[in-house]
Amino acid sequence: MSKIFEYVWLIPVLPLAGFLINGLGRKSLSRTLSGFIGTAVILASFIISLFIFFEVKEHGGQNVQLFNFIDVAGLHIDFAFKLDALSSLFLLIITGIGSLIHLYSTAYMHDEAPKDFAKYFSYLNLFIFSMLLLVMGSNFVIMFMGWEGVGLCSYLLIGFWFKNNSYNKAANKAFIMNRIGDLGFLLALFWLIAKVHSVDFDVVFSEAALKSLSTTDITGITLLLFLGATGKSAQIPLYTWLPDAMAGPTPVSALIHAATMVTAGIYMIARSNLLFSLAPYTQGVITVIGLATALLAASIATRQNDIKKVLAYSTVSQLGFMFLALGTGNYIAAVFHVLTHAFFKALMFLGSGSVIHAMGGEQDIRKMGGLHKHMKITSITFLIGCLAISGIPMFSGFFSKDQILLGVFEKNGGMIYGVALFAALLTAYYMFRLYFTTFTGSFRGTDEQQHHLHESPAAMTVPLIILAVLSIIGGYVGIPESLGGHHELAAFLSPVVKPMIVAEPTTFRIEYLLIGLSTCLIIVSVLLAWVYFRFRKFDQEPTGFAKVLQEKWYVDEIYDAVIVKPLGAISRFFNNVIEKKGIDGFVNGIGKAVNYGSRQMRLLQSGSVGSYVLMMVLGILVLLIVQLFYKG
Amino acid sequence: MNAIIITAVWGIVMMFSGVFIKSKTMPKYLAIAGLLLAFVLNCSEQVSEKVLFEIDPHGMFEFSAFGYMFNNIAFICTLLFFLLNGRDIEKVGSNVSEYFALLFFILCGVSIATSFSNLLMLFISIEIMSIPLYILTGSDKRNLKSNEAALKYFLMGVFSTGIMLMGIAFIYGGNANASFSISQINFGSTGGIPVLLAIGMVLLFIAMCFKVSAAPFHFWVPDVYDGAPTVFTSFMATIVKTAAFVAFIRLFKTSFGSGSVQPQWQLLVVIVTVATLLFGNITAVFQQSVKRMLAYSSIAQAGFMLFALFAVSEQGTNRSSMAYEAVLIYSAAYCLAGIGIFAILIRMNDYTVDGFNGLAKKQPLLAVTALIFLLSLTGIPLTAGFTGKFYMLMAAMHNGHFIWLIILAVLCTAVSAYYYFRIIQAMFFKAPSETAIQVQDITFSFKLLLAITSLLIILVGLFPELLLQWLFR
Amino acid sequence: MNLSEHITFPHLLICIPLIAGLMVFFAGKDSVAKACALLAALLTLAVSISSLFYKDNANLNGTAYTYEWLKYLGSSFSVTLDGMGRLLTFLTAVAFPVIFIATYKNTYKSANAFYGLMLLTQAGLMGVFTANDAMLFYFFWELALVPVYFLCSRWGGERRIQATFKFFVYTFAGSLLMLTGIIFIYLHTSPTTNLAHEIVSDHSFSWQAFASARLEASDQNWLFWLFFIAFAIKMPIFPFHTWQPDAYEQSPAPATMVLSGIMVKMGLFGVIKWLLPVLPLASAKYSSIAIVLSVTGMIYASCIAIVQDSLKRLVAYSSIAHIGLMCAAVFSKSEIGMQGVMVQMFNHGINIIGLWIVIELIEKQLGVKKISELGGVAHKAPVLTILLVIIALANIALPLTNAFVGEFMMFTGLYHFNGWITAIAGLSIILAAVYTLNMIKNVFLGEANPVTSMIKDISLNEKLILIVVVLFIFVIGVYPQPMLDMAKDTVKVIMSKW
Amino acid sequence: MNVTQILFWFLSLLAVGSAIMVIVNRNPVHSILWLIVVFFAISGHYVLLNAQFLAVVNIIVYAGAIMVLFLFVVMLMNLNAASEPPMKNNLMRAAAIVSGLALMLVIIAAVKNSEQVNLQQQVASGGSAGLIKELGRLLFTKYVIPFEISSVLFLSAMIGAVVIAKKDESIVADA
Amino acid sequence: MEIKWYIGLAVALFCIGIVGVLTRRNAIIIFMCMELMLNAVNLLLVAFSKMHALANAAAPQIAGDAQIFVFFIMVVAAAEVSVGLAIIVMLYRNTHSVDVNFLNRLKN
Repeated sequence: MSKIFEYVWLIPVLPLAGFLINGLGRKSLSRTLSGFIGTAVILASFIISLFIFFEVKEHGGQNVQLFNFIDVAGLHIDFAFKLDALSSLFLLIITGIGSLIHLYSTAYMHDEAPKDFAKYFSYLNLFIFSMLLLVMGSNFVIMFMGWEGVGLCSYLLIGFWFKNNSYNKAANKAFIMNRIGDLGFLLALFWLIAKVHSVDFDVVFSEAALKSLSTTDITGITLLLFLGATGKSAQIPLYTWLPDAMAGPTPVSALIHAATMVTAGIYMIARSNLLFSLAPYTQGVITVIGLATALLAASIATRQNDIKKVLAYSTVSQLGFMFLALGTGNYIAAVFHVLTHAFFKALMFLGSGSVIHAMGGEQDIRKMGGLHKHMKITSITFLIGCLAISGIPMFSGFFSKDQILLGVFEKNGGMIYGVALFAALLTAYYMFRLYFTTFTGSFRGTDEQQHHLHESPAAMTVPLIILAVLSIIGGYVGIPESLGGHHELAAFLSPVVKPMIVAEPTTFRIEYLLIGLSTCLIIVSVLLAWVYFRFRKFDQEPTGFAKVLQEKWYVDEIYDAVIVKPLGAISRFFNNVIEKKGIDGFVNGIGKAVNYGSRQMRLLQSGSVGSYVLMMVLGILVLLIVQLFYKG
Repeated sequence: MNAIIITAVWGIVMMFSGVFIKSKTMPKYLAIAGLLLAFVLNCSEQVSEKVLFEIDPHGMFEFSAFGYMFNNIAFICTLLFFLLNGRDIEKVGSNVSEYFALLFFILCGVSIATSFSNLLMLFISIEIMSIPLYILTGSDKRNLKSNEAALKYFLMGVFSTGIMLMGIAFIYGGNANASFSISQINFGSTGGIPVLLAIGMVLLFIAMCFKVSAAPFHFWVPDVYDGAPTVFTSFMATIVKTAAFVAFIRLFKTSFGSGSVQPQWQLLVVIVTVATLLFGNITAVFQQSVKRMLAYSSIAQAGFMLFALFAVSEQGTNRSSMAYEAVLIYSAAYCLAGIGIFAILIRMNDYTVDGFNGLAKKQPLLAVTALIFLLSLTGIPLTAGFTGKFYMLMAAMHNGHFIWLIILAVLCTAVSAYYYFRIIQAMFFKAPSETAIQVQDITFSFKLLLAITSLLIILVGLFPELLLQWLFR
Repeated sequence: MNLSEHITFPHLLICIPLIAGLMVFFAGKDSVAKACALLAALLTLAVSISSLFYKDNANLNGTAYTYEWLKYLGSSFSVTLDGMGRLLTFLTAVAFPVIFIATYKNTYKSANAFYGLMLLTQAGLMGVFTANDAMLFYFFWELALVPVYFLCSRWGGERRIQATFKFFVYTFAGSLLMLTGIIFIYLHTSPTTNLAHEIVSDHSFSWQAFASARLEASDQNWLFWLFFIAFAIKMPIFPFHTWQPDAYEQSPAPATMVLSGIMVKMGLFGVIKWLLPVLPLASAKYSSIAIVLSVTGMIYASCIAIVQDSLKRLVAYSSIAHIGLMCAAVFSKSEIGMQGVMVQMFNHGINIIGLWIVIELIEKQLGVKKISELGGVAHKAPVLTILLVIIALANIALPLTNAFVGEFMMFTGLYHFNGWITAIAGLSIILAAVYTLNMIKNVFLGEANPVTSMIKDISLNEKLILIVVVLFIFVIGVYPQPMLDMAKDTVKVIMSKW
Repeated sequence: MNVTQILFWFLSLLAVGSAIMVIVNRNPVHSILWLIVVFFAISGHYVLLNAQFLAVVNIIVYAGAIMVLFLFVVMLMNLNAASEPPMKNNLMRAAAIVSGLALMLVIIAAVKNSEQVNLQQQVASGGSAGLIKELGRLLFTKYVIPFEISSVLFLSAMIGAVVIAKKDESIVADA
Repeated sequence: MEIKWYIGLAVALFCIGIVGVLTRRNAIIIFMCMELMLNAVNLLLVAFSKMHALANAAAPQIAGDAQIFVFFIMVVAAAEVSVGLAIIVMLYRNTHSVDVNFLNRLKN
């Protein structure tokens, strides 16, 4: 065992320490100090993670046992970490992007009071801690701890500005939606424990491989796990919380709601790829859900006017692509897309943060325009992000998305591929719609805003630049063989993640054809956006289908009518009718009945001797008859 | 035998003391002395089996540990009663020594009731207990309620005597042994009950039900208890009633057959028990006057005591010793608590529940002792009342027959909490009314005695076997 | 005679509060009463903690004691500290000092009576959790009830008399039913023998005798309901729960804490120790009904909690939901579930007491009970808010808090019984999040209104207490194993009898 | 039909008839007189049954002493048909008669139905048990204790009469 | 004469007494009806004693028990009468009525 693994516990503990220091000392710490502590602990974790990464790369993974969490008859759960290719890669993404965003935040959140500033960093650190727990856990329970922990931090950070009640509502919505998914996750765990008496990844997967789980079990478990993933990774039907989650500070959106937390579902499924590969039915479901989510979110994104909402729907859509990849069994492509998406989406969120910062909090792109003149670094890095996400060749997104589409084509054929491609085209269209409306043309905001426009400070631009670079080169770890690469990522992940198995691999020729086709179409979409939105004035409300899109297909309203309202009605019915009138009424009714009986019975006590004697005689009669004539 | 003689003689002594002693307080002390004497002699007879006068009872009596124990309980409770309520007896009217004489005669009747073994003695003991009570009930001559109660009690009492005698006559007629001895009743060999015996026993049963105030023969109870001077209600509702019960169970055990005959009475017992439990408990709920409520509650308590009969009527294993134990403990518990709560009630100015409002603030000790008495009547653990109920249920329950009856009984106990706790609520949780004096004549010795009574209740509640030890000797 | 043989941990746990309680009654000054009560509670806590470390299983000296009490009946004053007993006496011992300190600033009229009754309640609870004799168990069962009744009725809210009386009669009726059952079982036990193997009495009240009573299946069937209803009322389980919200709402804060934190555990304790091993056949037969009732109650109570506008009622209903899960897990007949119940009994006690402390603080300061009249408390009282959020989240079983451990294991146990039931029960996880978060949102977050802007943040002693609570939450949440080990022996015994 | 039987029927009819007259007569004095007739008839039965002592005692104690006492009280209160309270209302009266008859029918039916009772058991005259000598011996041997104890009864009755009947200083009306 | 006739006669007298108790409102008459009931009992006892005496021809003095019983019933009845009439007189002095229907201060 390499020495470095002995220190692995430091990776989560450092952010935890940061959380505690910032949280407990929030009243006494200055902004600089808390910002420094918050960032430094993550950076330290990142450095250790780097060592781990290279260690894993050289010598393979390792399990690190800390202590017994639960040890009772029939169930043994270790508090242990699993460090292998997959988790070490995620460690890097989390701590790496995490440190950048921490750095960015020191500037972005500078207007907050020192107390709130420290609170912000403590939450952020707590989030990193939870996320690390999620990816490092060596069994489903530890993973679940992180899983719920990130949900909690997401809740706390969305509601960071808790004076605003709509933010609080968004926070609640996020948490509750996540909890619905979590229930699925939990049920899967119970099912697992009932069947294999363990939640340890190694045990579960080997048991599954040994066929000690029936097909029903595996399908059920994987479907439930996938339900958990839809919650955390914002898939149909549980995606609606993510756009609302944009209520939180922008760096939070970048870190949690784009780069890391929302990819937890993909991580979990990739981690359990052995299990999911055994459940073709579940894979079919995942494919459909992923594709539908990608398409739906993309369609909504084309008509959103809030800069962060567009990015949010784009995230949902991209997550859909990842699930599409998972559904086709192309786990490596999914993880690859997680990696590249983390770079460019974080970049774009941070860029949008920079824009919002400059606009003094304004988020409506209809009030922007021509910002390129004022904030060149932001604009250029944002453009790089857009190019990457659209899948323009040579940018990172191109490689990952292309592999996903190829996998779809190989597994599900042309039709599905066509739909997926259409979603990809929509991506390019709305991203450039966003870019053109924001950065080109003329400014549409107020004069005061215009006067205030400025490039952001270095603490914000440096992360942008780093991320922009990563967005460009990030794809080169996974150049497919058709393009002359070796797909380093696939090789690295191979001990953990099975590569996609296809009966008849497509030839390179068809691959080239597909790449060419998609690239051409994407460029056409970009041009379309350019034509439409370069000088667009937003002076009329959309109608018809556009309206439906702008109103997000009315999904929120439907949920409200189908779930929230009935739940309230049922609750009130329980409370007012069953509880008060029914059960309590019954209980009190007994009391009332006794009282009533008392009032009636005492009338027998009429005060007259005659009636008393008559009662006695009747009593004598009854008892005599019973004794003498009743033969029971 | 000692108990019977001493109480009778002391009754006469008390009677004459009225002639020679003019002091109004003196008879009380004399009575206490007599009671102590009776207690000591009864104990010594129980321990050494020595009697003052060697008399051949000719089969009229049969003394048993059970009877002695009950006498002891009755004497101790009466002692407490005299100590607590002596002054109140003096207040009832001008014939103080006569009241004490009558009380002693009643005790004589009680002593006979615990040891009779002949229907004639049963009849005489019941009458000796009843006739003085008619008088005591009417002793508050200026009070029309007292007059009314006395007449009602008298008329109904004589009526029930008629029923009882008719029953005895039929039993005699149906008894091939031609005897009045309770242990020599010949049921023949058919396994059934001869009709004449059956008629007689039902009638006798009903008359005894009347005396222990079992429904539907209880109607005299609320009116009489309500109308009688409270101090005598206390005596009548506790000691006399339990004594009648002891007589009842003695009779039921010995002369209502044995073996397979006994269970044939079970249905009768069940009907009466159910009626009594329901009637007593439910009617008590609505009462506003505490005195009347206690009257109804005494019916309810009788319902619980009827389980002893039920236990006796169970076939198979020997339930009767258990039933006797249960009756003893229940009687002790009920008498102590009853005397205690009545003693407090007597000193209240207002007999309604509202009269108790805020007593805890003004007289904490009184309220706490009242609390213990009421808890005991309800049957909360740590008090004798619980132990009594516990033994009673234990005696009654053996093989799950009529389990619904027992469940009904415990549910009725829950109902009883309703009316007993109304007083507790008034005492502890309601504000006292500003007007006038709530209680009167609260002396230190009164409080001390109340405390002793409550301690006795708790002692019996914790260590009931101290009482029973005599039986197991 | 060796004195140490007669002074054992259970003795001390019962006697210290008992004697102190009786003494406090006669304390002249309120402050003296308060201080004495606190001192006694701390002393009990010390004894309880040392009992946790006293694990000499081979030799039961120090943890078990038997004194012949009712010889002819075969009942003895028999007390033991088994695993579950340790756990619950520890909970009781922790809870009382916590309650006393948290409410130390409150002044109660005739404080001597108040604190005396509190300590008597503690003694009763300790007795229930250590009794090894059915008669004794019933004794303490009622003894714990009566002082609480007085506490609630005397010092409670404006509708206190009716509300607590309903509670009293309800519980009393239940326990009388249980008494009937106890007597019946007693009459079917084997004879008690003394050390020389002579028969002392025909039957016995000891737990061992009860657990090996010769009961027909048909008798067990109706006996089960007698016991179950008694315990279900105490817990409370749907539909026997309607006394609870009223009682919690109307009781004074310390009594509410005792009621919800510890007394409801009496019901669970009763089921585990006095129902399952004694009536195994019927328990197996009716477990599904019990579970369905419990799960129905979980969903039902959670739904009602969503629409409550009173903080106290909200917590009351949430408690019904949580207890429902525990009850369901108890009946699921799985060792994991049972283990989960063991820790969860402790955790739920700690968590809900913490919640009540916060609610009491808010209500005491603002005099407002309705959620709709609150809001924005976090501005003026951030520490309070943070602590509450932690406790509330622990209450909805967030991982790394104590309740997660318990609930996870309980659900696992329940899953062994039936997957679909588990899924339905699981809905309560979501509903719990809904009402808890709504409560946090409406009370603590948002803009402050004129009422809530008056609030002050918590003072040192309250902070201290809540931090203790939070420490319990995290320590058990992260490292529950010692807690699990503690009750292992009881679980083994119970599962083997069932 | 021999003489005994004729006497039996005569006395029985006399007793029942007079008893009915007791309860239907509105004048209390007449009721008392009819009751005395019943007692005489019963004494006649006692003679038929060879219970001579009881027959005499019945006349002396009941018909003589007790009934005179009643008569005395009625006279004292000056009760007559005019001051007599009316019978209870019809419903109550009907209920009373029905239940009384029902009770009689139940007992008689029960007795009649059973084969265990030898209803033909003869009750003839003869024997000396009812003579005062036999009873006296019994009373002072076997029944000496009840005899003594019944003195307690009389004492209490005496005290009772004193306590209750002694006129008090003042009489308050309805309290 | 057969015993059944005596039973019939006694029961009839007894029930007439009961009917009287139930129908009359004058306390004295009610009391008298009760005396009638007691007399019915006495008659029945004597008849039974005779029956037993004849059944046990060997020991005819067995009949004495019941006759002594009757004697005691008379004794007790006498005592009751003195007390009962005293109570009635007391009530009459207070209310100037012997009507039991006026006795309804105590009820419910």
